[in-house]
Amino acid sequence: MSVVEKLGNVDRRIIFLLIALAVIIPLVFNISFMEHPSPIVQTIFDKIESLPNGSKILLPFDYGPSTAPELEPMATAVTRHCCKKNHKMYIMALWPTGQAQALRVIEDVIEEEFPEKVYGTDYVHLGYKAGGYGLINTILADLKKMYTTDAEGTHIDEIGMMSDVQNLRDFAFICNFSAGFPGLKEWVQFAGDPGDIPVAGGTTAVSAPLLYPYYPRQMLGLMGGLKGAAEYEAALVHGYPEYEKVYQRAIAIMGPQAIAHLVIIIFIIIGNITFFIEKKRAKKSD
Amino acid sequence: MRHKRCGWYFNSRILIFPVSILSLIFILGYCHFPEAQEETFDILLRSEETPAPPGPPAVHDTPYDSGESITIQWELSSDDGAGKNHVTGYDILRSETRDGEYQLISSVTKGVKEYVDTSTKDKVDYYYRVRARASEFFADSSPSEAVQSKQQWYNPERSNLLAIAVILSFFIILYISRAKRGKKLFIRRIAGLEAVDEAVGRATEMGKPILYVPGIQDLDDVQTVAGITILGSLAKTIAKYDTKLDVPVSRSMVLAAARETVKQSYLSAGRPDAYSDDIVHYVTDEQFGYVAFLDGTMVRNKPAACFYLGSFFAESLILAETGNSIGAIQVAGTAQPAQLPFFVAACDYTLIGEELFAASAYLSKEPRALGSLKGADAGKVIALMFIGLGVTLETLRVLTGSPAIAKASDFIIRLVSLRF
Amino acid sequence: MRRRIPIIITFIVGTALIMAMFIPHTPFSSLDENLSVYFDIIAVFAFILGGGNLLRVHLEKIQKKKRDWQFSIVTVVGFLFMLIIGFFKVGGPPGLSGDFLAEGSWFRFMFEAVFNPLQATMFSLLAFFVASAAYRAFRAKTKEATILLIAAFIILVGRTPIGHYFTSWLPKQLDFLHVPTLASWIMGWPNTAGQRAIMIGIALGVIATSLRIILGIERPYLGAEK
Amino acid sequence: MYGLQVWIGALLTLMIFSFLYKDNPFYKFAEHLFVGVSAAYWMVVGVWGTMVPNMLAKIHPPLVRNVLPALATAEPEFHYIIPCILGILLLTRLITPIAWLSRWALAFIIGYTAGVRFSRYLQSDFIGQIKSSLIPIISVGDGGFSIGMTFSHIVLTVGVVCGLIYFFFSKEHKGAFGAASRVGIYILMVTFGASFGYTVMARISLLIGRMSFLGEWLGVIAGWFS
Repeated sequence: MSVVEKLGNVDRRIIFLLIALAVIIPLVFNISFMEHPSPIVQTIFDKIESLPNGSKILLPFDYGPSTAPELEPMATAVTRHCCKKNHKMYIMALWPTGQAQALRVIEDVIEEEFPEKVYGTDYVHLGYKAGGYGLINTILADLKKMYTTDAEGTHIDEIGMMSDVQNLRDFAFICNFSAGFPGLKEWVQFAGDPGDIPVAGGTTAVSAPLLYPYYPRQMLGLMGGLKGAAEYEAALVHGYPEYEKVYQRAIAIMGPQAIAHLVIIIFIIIGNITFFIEKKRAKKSD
Repeated sequence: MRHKRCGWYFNSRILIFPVSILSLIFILGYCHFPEAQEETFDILLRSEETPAPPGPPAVHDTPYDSGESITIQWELSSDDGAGKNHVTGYDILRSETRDGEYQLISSVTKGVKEYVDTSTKDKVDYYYRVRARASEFFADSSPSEAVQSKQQWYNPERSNLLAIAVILSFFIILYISRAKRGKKLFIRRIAGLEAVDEAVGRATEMGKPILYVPGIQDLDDVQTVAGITILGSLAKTIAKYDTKLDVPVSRSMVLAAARETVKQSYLSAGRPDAYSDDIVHYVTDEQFGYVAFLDGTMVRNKPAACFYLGSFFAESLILAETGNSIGAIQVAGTAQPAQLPFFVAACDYTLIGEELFAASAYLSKEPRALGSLKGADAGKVIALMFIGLGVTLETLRVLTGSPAIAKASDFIIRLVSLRF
Repeated sequence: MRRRIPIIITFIVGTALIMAMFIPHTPFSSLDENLSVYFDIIAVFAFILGGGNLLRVHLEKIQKKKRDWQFSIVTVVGFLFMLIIGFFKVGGPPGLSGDFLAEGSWFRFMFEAVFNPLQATMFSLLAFFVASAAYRAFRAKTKEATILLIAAFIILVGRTPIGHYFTSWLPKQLDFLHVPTLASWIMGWPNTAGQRAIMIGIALGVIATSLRIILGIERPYLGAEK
Repeated sequence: MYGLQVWIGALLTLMIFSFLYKDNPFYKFAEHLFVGVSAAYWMVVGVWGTMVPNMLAKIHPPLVRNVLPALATAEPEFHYIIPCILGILLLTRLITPIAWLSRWALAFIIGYTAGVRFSRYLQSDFIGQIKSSLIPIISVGDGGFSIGMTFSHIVLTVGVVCGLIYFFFSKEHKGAFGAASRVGIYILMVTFGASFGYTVMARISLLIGRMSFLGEWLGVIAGWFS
């Protein structure tokens, strides 16, 4: 068998081994690359950057622990950015598991990195409410009807930053992190479209292709999977150089992913070259 | 050829009727929108800081709902945004008698002139007052008229949906009944299905089993139902060939339905002796547990043909790649758009989206089922007409800026909106 | 009688649910919600069929000493053990009051130690299969395969850091050929067009199938015979 | 306890990965264990998560006072007896003389499926996707006529139309119609290629997760030796 034929019909196990190595080696040696935000991610960064300080931003956390590896880095980066810009953050969840995920980000980012932020003035955690897209529909007209207390049971009227929030239209921007239904699609359909509120967000890479139809008319921007998160982190580092030294989780994990990706690309190229050579040979021998 | 074309035009012409009926319905239902508000100025004696009271609230049963909801609308206090401009918000007060004691139900901030009270009981009279607040000072409006909440029997906001549902159903049923009367229908070739016989034949020749996976969802997914229906047709062929069929399922209800189907197929193929309850068996509801089992079965039993027809998620590619490694002919079909790329890339034949639903009709060769396919095609004509008309009007709107065209275009868009 | 009643049941339930779309009045308003709960409850009853079948298949394998019968013991023991500790909430808060997945219960331990890693690992096999499928399928064998290959290749390259360097030298006027931009464009436009056509087609397929079921033309629960 | 959990998890992870080389007894063990444990897991979830709160607690609340005290004082909702009856009907399959009764339950379920899916797909996919397609072909942005956007809009519109034409079943794909259907299949191929390419990376992150877990486990072992 010639080299070409061998390459054309390479044993799957060799591919498996190379993929495993492509993941393990960069993990062990901490290899990572600098990302460059694509326009669809950059628009989200620019939106948060261009809003006047102290704007109201709604951050719904619609994911659970299984998709947290993909979505938490984006939530972290966006929350960080909002803190830097002194925006008022309103955190909520349409998923029962989202509340705990939101708490993690509040503890790790807001409380840890920005201890000067005051609960009730700079950020509020409204917690989980059942109802899915029906809830979005309701709070588009009247938020306080559904949210009479925050996640900890404090009455909404006792929270300073809630006094001038009547419904979703009072928010300057909605940035959602979602792993499925209800999620970004529903935020676009039931809040963004009818309420004319800028909506953007992040999703898992698998559901991102199904959301592209909404960009850019109905959805301001989209972070798809870890790649989207890494791009946002890159935008943040670019805008706030003090983050250059800080560990950026998505960028770090993107290292092994990028290498595995490259391996696959190389495989596809080899596969096609051998395919063409074989085809030519077959023609000659005819 | 010419003849066919005539048929085509004829079909499109049929569409004009329902479309004009549709338009008529909408024009008739065009103006059913709520009452204008009366302006009243109730100026009471008040201290310096007491705000002007809001106008008496206009109340009505919230329309098109399942009851237990009343909408309250009021004119803002003249000190809200103007005048002294010190109104901070409004309280909504409710009572069951006009002069009785009013209870606070909710508060809203300044500038708001509407509240939907969803804590009412149906068929009970309610009276509302709205109170303007300015720090500790306040002023109440006069009470509203009596109002009751009730349930409605029809939601006109969905008239468009009803019309579209009726038209679609009309065409599907029309073609079903035509087919029933013996009118011959042309149905195009579906490549994946032509492969079915080939796959069954090959398995028979090689003396190897056939693996059939009806997806990982339960019976509440139409794709699963379609998968089981196709299994029914397939099982008939398999029974005739006397090939071994293996159907592991991941839901108990699918187990019940698939067994019933396969049993009937073997009966109608005249091979009840070849049927055994072991053909269909339950594995586990867990997605990846099921996949682990299927992978193991594939490499151990080496089926000659694998069918994956139903609803699939991430496991699609694991199955297809394992099937490929054992050299099986693979036919897949799903209506999960996110999984189609993997099946297309890794299987021999893939039924793309709608083709999965067409497959059961196609394989059964039942005239009525085939008729429904033509009915679905009429649905595509309707979709294309809307798109054609809408895109043309939108383009003309951009080009001309004419308000008449804008109005027409908005109307078309409203026709396909969820809230008409 | 035995055949007609099921068809009538299907017809009534299906029609009522379609009507519920337009009728806000009770009982239609909550029909969809209630029936989905009904479905879940019936599914739990069905577990008796499924679980019984699983046990029967494996016990028979053990009894007849079929191929790999030893492993069937693992299935049966695992199944019964998990079932018992789950039903009786072994090791959790006293009595039956706690959550079945409560911290400290045996069920929770099995979930964390066995169920979770097995599930995650099976899922992660995709990384390998996605690579081998790409290697095999992305070859320019036919016109269709070539288009698939090109689209996939642009997106793949666009999603790696090299995508950026590859074409970053392009002048501003040719920015639309920049790989990440091109990738975004493919995702945003042709991809959307395809997704939309597929979705409209699927919707019509579901509508037609649903009608066939409601009208009794397609009745998988009765078998395929006419 | 956590150490034991990591050990079991790690060993099971390796057993599943061994399948990539070839089928072997370790994989068979993990597979059979997974099937047994996960089948029981979902049954327990069904009973404690659905049967008890949604059926027993609804029909006769005092029944659950030891399990879910919060629900024990609610008003009974008797209509939940319906799924209970249907569930029992489904189980008649096990009793041959009246096994045909189980078809009534299946008929109910399938009727529910048809009705619900008809409405959902009509609203969200059929109408929803048509509405999103109603865009002007010519795009005028802030800076006047935009060639780029106009091109994109044309691609989208033509793509949706041709994609839909591909799905026509009752008309032969010949002539102009056939050409449009060819364009349709090309658009679908772009969609599939793009989605495949886009997902590759996400699948790899799952593997990274498993590898990090194995790394953690190796850390535990290394801890013993140092």
